[in-house]
Amino acid sequence: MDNQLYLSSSPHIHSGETTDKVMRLVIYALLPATLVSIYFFGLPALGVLLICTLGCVAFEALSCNLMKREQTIADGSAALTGILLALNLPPSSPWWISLLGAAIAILIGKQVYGGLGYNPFNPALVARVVLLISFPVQMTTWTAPAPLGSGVDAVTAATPLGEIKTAVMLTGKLPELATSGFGDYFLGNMAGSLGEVSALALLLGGLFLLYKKIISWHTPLSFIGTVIVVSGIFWLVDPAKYPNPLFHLITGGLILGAFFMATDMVSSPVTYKGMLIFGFGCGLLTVLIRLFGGYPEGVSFAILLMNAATPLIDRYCRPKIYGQVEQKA
Amino acid sequence: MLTAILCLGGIGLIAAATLGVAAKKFAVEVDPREAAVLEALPGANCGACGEPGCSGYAKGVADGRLAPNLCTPGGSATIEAIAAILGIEAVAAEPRVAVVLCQGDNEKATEKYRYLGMADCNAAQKLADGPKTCPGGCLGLGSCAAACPFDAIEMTASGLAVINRDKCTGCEKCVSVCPRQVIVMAPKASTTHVLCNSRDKGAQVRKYCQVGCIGCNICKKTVPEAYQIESFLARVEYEQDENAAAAIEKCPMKCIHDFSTGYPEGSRLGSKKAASGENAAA
Amino acid sequence: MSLKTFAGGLHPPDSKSATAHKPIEACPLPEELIIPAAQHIGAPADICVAVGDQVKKGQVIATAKGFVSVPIHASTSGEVIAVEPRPHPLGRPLPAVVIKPDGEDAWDEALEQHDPAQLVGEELKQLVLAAGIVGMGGATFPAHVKLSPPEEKPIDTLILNGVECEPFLTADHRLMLEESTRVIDGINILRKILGIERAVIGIEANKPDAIEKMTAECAPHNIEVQALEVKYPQGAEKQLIDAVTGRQVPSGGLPMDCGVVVQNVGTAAAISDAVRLGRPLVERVATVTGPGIKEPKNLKIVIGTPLSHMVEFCGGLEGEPGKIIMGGPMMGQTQLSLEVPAIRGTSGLLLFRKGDFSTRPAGPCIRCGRCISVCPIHLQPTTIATYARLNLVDEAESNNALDCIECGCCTYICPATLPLVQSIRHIKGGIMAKRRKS
Amino acid sequence: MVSLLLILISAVFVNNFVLARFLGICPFLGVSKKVETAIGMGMAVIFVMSVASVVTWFIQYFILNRFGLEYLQTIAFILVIASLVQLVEMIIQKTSPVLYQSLGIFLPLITTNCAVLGVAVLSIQKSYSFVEAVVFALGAGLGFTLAMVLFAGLRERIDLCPVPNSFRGTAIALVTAGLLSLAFMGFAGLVKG
Repeated sequence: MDNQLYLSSSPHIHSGETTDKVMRLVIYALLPATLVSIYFFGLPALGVLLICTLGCVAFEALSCNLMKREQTIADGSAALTGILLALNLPPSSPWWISLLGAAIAILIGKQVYGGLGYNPFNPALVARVVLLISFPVQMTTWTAPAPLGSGVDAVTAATPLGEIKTAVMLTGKLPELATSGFGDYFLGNMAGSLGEVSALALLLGGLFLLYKKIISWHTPLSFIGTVIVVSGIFWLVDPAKYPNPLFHLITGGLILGAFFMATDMVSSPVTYKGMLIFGFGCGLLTVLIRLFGGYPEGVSFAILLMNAATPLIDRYCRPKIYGQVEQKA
Repeated sequence: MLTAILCLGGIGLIAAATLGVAAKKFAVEVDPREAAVLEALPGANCGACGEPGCSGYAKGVADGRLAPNLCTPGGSATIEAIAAILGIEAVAAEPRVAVVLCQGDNEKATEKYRYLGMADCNAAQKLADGPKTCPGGCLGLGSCAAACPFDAIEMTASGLAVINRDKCTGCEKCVSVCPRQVIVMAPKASTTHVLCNSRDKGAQVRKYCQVGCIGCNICKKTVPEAYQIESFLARVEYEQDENAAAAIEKCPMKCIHDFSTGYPEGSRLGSKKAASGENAAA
Repeated sequence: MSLKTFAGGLHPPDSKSATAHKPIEACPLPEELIIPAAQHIGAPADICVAVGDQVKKGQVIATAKGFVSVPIHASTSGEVIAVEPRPHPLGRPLPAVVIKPDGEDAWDEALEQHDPAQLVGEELKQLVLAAGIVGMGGATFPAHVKLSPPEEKPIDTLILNGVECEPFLTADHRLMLEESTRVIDGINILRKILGIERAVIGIEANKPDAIEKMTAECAPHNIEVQALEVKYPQGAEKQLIDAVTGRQVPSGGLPMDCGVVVQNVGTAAAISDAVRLGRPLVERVATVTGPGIKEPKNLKIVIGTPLSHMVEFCGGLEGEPGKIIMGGPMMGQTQLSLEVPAIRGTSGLLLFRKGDFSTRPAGPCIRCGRCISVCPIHLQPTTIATYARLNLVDEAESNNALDCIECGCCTYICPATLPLVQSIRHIKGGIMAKRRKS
Repeated sequence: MVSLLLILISAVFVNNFVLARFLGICPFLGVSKKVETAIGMGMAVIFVMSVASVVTWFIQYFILNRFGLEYLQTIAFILVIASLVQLVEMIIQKTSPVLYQSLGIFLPLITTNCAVLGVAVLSIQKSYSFVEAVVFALGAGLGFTLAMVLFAGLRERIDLCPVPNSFRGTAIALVTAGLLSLAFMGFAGLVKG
């Protein structure tokens, strides 16, 4: 019996909530979106998903080996990064883009900082932005959805956000598509990266995460709310030039970003107040980049920029502690 | 050409005048020796001198408040440099290194309970005085290694701290952080040590450690002047230890070790033979 | 009915059903009683008996040393067979008086009975001190110290802690059900000592029978009963004060700084005995429970009973123990063996088998923020723990590490199973050491 | 008014001196270990930039242009900036010794800081009016401060991370600076010019 007894500091019970469980639930929450993307974009989408996920896991294993640290692929974080990365890539991405993305995400985005929990930026977004800047052609070649079994061949198409950007630049006026076809956008029947398409599937996943209390409502609400308010103001000022808030909401990567990328715990603030500020910043930057920037979509950049501001937000958003009404004795 | 010279000269003159006035107005007195001493220090901010950091020590030395030979990490070179700056003579202190007086790793010593929690010796010590059955043995959780500013402490795979005598500068950080006082400072020239820290009776020690000192007196009988036994624990007398190594073979518990023949078993430093021999002679 | 509470905290499964309905049973006397001199916060008492002495139940065997200290009494009549260091709940052998009971359990005749109506506050307080009364919730802070607020800190409210928010424990719950008269009598004495009228009993809403009974019996005495939301750590002093009065104890201060004195209901019951019967604190109610015990029970034990004896009375061990916890699962202390005695602060004995608790190694913090959202003090536990890991004392101090009440919420919820409380406790030690130095 | 605002936004975000123009990298990497020092450095740079742009603007238009000495621009500007920095250094040393100590060698280095000279030269190149030049300098300084503070916050956090040995110190700082600059690319095209 000696030596079988454990001694530890209190408390002696645990909620059972573990990191790998959190990661697993987020992966489950992404399932609807991945399935929808496979439905609309077929085998290429599946290929991107597989390469990114397996690539991320492989690079994670490799770097743990190289650094002689404990193997961490079992916690599911690498697989999650892989899925998120895939959802941020166009379905037509060549295999080497996906693989390179996986390497950037895991090696530069995460492992050089010491692995899970230490990366200041969202690894999947780091990879996406590096790819977008390095390979603009491959990263902005989109295909129109060709639902499984429809027999339609994949053809090149522009994303709704891309199309209005070009149209506004050329004519100063919004094209037709900014005011109609919202039903299709909502279901995901449009061109875009894997995870940008189906607002419905992403919302389902996001609500699941909220219900499971994996994420809190603060970040998504303030992110999406800010986008609606800011884009709404512009729309009211000039409806002919600026698309309405609903268009902003269901096209592009807003839902994916708000529920799955901005809520990435590691790279976002830890306090509720911080999360609200973070979401606000993300929303504001997203609209500004979408309406005035050089890129049609601003979610990734907005989140990365706010990731950079996270340490400062945390620093200045410490909650007021109990009993700090008077000076210390 | 002339305008060019005049213009530039004019600008320069105005700037110079402003600076001149400012230099008077915002003058701050600095002891140049303080900066020079700071320059000469190794900059590890280890605290071996007793000051919070190198700049504090530099100030103290320049003020004459502190002795110039307190910087152990810097060694004799630094001391000479400081002495030269201050224009005084300073005697280098005898180099000392830290020694972990324990060989009872997880395989050789027993634990009285299984510890769950923070990997820190001081935290573990608060739970029923630490998991090791031996009240003085190394807990092996690495607080000393984490505290060492010079990366001189190695934690072996089986949970024992071993101090690299080449890297150790004698700053005593590890000594102050160890909750079990198992690390002591000893002259670098003394390479033979009794690697045990248990003051329990021999019979008790045998129960929990395969390599603990049982206070059997054999070492003292072999080399009387070099050993001293107090509460069942042998210690080397560092002033007269020339022949201390002669008792190593005689020790029934194999707890006397001569670092000039390498590091204790289990250490990755072990292969580096005579790790301290030549240095100690120098 | 809207329930009062505080901000933060969480609700772990309360696991009280095994003992909540079981009446308090008296645990028979063991072969020998081990009564340590250190049973309270503050200086340990001075042992004043020697081997061979015959002692009576209630006789002083160790005298108080200093203001924050209380005397220790023999818990039964018998012979002192040893005065030596014995295993102590703190984890190391500490001085203790070992008594071999003579079986008669005879009270010391010198003990006097009093009528509280005849005495003034100061006299009552002396009786409390003489009886060695300490906080029975587990903190064991000497009661007379709390009852001696300096004049510049007027007290207006007495709060009785009947919350018992620790999972598994039901001792206070049973006490309120079975000994409500003693509790109320104790409250009346406490009010007299403090010279105040307002007294509130806070009870968590998961004890509806206790709330009902106390409400009915307190009404004639003008004592309020406040039902509180079921949330841990509702019974922590600061959180209880916040919930009941809406006041906050200033950081670094004491409850008396906001005009409140908090006492456990068990303490109130003990004070009643101390005054009316003159009987010192020699027994208490403790819950013996957990999956590692055959028949979980609420026991009335005499101070100094070895844990093994209590386990035996409860039908013995169920399987092999993996953790022996004195107190509740959130704040209790693990024990080296069952040979240690129950002391005045022992509110429960909890036995876990291997597998009943997590041995998962700590992973890296994923900054999920859960620890921050549950912290009842609104600290950032993970930040402080990071500083603790790197031994950055100043940073930890400026993050208010010293305000941590070590309730364990953060560690309970942490998905990375980081030992947050232990880290914070560790760095608190570092901060105190630094303050002593300067 | 709008054009002034655009100049400001452009200088702060789109054409951030550090993260988009890659000027002033030396103090950016050197004095960004702590947020407090980063703020201090940022303030010093804002001050130096604003004053320098005022002075250089006058020198350019009232002295160099008038006497046809445009070719002396660089040397004249450096002379002015160098003395300004000396002045700032003296003031900081007197008023805030702590900040002076943590800024260390980087304070005199503002002297040769390409960012300050860059502001002066660029506002002449773009033929900004006096007000525009001041706003531009202010924006550049704010942008520098913003980049410094963001970066310092990140570095403070990274200091607590178990970065692999080979990446400790400057290596990880450079990786992070790269990623930060990447994020700032998102502002590209936000304001033309």
